[in-house]
Amino acid sequence: MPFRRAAPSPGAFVQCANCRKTLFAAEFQANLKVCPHCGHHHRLLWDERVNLVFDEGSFTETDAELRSADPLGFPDYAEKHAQAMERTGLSDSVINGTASLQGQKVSISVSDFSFMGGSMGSVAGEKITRALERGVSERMPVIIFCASGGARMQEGLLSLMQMAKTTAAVESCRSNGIPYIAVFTDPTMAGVLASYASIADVIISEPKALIGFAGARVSKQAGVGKVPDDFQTAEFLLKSGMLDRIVERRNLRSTLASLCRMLGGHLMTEAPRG
Amino acid sequence: MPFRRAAPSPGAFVQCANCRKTLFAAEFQANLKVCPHCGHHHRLLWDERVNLVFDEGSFTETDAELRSADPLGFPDYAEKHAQAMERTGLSDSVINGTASLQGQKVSISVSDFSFMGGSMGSVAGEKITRALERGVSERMPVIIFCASGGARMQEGLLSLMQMAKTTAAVESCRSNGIPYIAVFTDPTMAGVLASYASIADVIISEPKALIGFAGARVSKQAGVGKVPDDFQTAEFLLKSGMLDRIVERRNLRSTLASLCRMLGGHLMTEAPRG
Amino acid sequence: MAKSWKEWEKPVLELEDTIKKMKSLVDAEPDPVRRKELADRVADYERRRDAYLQTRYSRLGPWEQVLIARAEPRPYTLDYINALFNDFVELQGDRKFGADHAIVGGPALFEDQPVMVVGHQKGRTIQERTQRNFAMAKPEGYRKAIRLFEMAERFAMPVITFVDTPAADPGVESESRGISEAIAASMLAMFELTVPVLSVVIGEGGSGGAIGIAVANRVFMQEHAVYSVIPPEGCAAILWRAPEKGAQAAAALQLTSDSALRFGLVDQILPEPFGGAHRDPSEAAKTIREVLRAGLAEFGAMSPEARKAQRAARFRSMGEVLAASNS
Amino acid sequence: MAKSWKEWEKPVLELEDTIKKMKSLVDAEPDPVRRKELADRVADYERRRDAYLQTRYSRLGPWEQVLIARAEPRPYTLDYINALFNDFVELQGDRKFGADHAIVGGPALFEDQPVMVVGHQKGRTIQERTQRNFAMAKPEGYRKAIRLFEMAERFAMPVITFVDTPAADPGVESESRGISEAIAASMLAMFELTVPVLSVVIGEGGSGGAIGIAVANRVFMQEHAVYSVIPPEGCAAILWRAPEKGAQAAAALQLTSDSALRFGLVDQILPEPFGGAHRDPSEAAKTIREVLRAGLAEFGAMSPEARKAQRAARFRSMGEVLAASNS
Ligand SMILES: [Zn+2]
Ligand SMILES: [Zn+2]
Repeated sequence: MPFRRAAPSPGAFVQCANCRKTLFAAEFQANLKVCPHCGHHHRLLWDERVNLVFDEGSFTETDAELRSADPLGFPDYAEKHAQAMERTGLSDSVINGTASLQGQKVSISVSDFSFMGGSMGSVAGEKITRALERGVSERMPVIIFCASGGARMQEGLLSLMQMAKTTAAVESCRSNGIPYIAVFTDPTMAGVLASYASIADVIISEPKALIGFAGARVSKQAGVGKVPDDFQTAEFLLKSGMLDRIVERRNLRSTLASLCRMLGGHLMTEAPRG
Repeated sequence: MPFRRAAPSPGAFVQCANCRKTLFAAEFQANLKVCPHCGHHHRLLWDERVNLVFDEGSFTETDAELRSADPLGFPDYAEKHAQAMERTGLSDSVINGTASLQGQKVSISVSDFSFMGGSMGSVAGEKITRALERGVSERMPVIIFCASGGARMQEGLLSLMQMAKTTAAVESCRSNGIPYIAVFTDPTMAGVLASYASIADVIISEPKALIGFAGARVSKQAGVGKVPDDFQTAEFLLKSGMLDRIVERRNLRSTLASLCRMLGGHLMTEAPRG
Repeated sequence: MAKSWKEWEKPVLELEDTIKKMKSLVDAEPDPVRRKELADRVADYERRRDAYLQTRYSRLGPWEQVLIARAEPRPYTLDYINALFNDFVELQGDRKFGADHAIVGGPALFEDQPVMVVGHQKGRTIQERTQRNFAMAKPEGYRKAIRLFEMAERFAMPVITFVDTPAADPGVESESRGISEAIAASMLAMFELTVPVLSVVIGEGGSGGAIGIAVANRVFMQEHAVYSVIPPEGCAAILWRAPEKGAQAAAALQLTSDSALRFGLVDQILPEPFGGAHRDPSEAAKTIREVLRAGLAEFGAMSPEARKAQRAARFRSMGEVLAASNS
Repeated sequence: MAKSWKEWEKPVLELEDTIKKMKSLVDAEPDPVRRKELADRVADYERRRDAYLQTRYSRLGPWEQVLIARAEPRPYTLDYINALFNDFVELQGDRKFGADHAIVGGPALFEDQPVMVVGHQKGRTIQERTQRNFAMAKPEGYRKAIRLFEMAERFAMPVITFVDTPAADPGVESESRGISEAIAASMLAMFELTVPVLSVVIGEGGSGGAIGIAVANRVFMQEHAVYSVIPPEGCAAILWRAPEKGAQAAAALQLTSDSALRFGLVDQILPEPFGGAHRDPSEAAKTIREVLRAGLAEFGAMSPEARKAQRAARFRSMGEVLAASNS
């Protein structure tokens, strides 16, 4: 699996998705895909995320052998899935691994929105579950980076059950003293938000990330009150008490490292197990 | 201690505090002090409450020896307290005991508003605590009838600490599987509401009871939004999710009996202790 | 594509009308021979009606299953609570924000055993539907459920849930009070329980709103209930930008009870009286009674730790994945 | 009756002004003899200032204690967090309704040991005071605290709370979202903890709003803090229908640190630098650091069960009752 992508060619340009200003691609990349003009945090690919946060060269992929099964024979699913694999070089929307964070070993799971909208089917659910379980079995903190439109409807009720399955794994972390930190990135929605994402010990979000249960259109139709301007943004969720903090990309590494060190402090001092 | 009060003299009248209609005292008494015209539930004295709910003759008073100490030498407190004792025949605002409810033994505590507004000082706090502890030690459900203006300021910080002390006793019930049911009657306020009252397993209220944290005037000054018409009534609290149900006086006995039977079911079948 | 369950029940309703009229003729007929003749014809009509219902309901398509699962005369949670339990005391508060009538719950006696019952509740009148928000629960509904689950744990009461919701409430207010967190926290609370937990999907098992209270040791599903990750109309809107293609989506989603059983996501299908549970609610309740009794006996005999572990393992096994040979 | 702590600090402020001016004269003076003379006079003024402060602050009346406990320059929770802890990461959500800035909290390192810190937070600017609602927490503030207490328990982190609030928020919205339940539930959550819990009353220990986060194994109280069942003005309003008689009420309520210690309701008075904690915040912090260190060592050495039992027993013993000889 290609881990470091090629650097952008010198002189290439990109456009900010928010303020529409033109940026040097190399500068944009060097600024962690945060627009220097408006501060907009553009989506990261999974390996960009890993490079951003974890100690250099410390990432080791796990659970890479899992593949989707198309259990329902859902119309066009096999085809769409194959295309996504082809286009992204990934086998599904979630990448698992272990890494170190300022020297502390952690179990991680990273969703990549570019793979079928980061949707959670059986493979994603299994990987999230294993990342949490690995935290329990190897006594280390778990960090999950969320980026998902929700459950993968092409796997029907099996996808819905991933909500319960991943929640069971969170329960295992909680009853075993394993810290679990969720990082919401743009977007974190629906079945993912309504399961493992929202019950992390600590929830951090990138600025302006779209976060919600239902599509904004559905919510607005269903509601009777007025819709706040910042509805379903990270800033809205912070005010609503659903997040612990909004952290800019450049501070993410240090915040996560502090949290893992403190919440996982008891893991360092405990007697070694089995 | 006089348990059954004298019946009202034939032909005596009372006036409904709500609709102001004139009622035969005997009829009013027979109707459990509920106005037959407007349904207003007038305040009950502690023994009227006990007679209303528990099996006839089953009540045995406990903890009757506790007396207030005036630890601060607070201006006029000793005098006021003596007057209240004289007027009510009670030693303080809370009466403890055991009783049976459709045959099931329960630990009970009844506040009487007529004694210094049912306020909670050291004696009331101690009695509430003992009623809850008796539930734990004798493995029986606890029912507390609340009627209080709040903490008794004449005992200063000692009164505030009764909030924590009674909460500790509730914690003991919770961790020992003892059901604890609170019945809010008019009024249930401030330091009592913000401690043992609000953390009962089940909370029932009489209709229209005044229930709140702060005096209504304070709340209205502090708030920015509009004040609902039914603010700080039982009906308001039911809508706000703070109560489980509003039960009319005539149904209180059967509701409490059902709840004790079901929530205390495991106490019947468990092996006898110590 | 049918728009309502009434479409295929129309012949039945007509037949029943005829039967009713003929029965009054039978009663009025003085001549015994003629009466016998008429009674035979009534019996014949009844056989025809039953045959029609049996055939028709045995070959309902997925979309028709959706329609019948949503049908108003179908028994709702409170109907089953009344039929199956005694002494139900509804407890309303979430102790945080509000009283949500889309989910009802409280202690009750099941054959003299105290249990905690929780379920989505639809309404039949327009007023009740509004009051219950069409069984679309808000955060306070799930938080009430959590409170009741935790109370059940303290008092060693088995938990029984009835699932019947189109979805959790998606409104702006529910978002701002954390509908997602409430659903997730409810599932979490159910995984924490050491008491037996049994769930019955009795109507619409609508996505997150349903699974939020369906984390059980054993999940039963009535024959004509549906259980789906997304409403078929929503699925069609996303896939084909055509919400009216709900029937196609219903087929693709495999949301019927036999599919759920085939994938091992529910444990047992509860056969309904022919013509659906609404034709004979007490018979439908009887079937539920039997599986609840068996389930309570089975899990009641387990240790608390084993019950919790079985529940986690049940959901842990769900999902269909392949393993690449070289990775 | 003084209206502000500034009234008795006025002579000090004047003296300090003089001292400052004279110091600049000393620096500018070329003649060593004359400089010595001036420097001696400066030292003399400083002695006089210190003597005044020491005398004045050692005989503050109850009402003056109330005023100084409420004084704006007094160090607040975040000042002590900054002085005593490293790596504090504020966690904001109650996961139910909102973010309340009247209570702050999160994990931090105390001398390399991870702890969970929670405290009321006042504001100094008008803007910050409004944002923090004058440290009057709403239900969501106490529910955030509960979340942090429970997190501390999961990760075996001692809990340290700083108490500094006039009262819990009494507004209509707080009532409708259950401010009473939130306070009671927060106390309950603290009684459930098996980790060490230490509390420091650093300013106003205002009734239910204060005790809501002050259920600790050991409660420390700064010398000039106050702790009361009701604000003195409120007490005066009820007793004498004269809120302006706050000074009388303050005396009657015995809300000072020495009274609290005498009744056994706090465990230790933390002496403040003379002239109050605001004259030397780092010295005040040092005193707190020492008792926290000792408290963590003492309770860290206990078993989890013993810690929980000690906390319950500590509050169980509170209250003064007599027993009638014949009842
Ligand atoms: Zn930009
Ligand atoms: Zn009346």
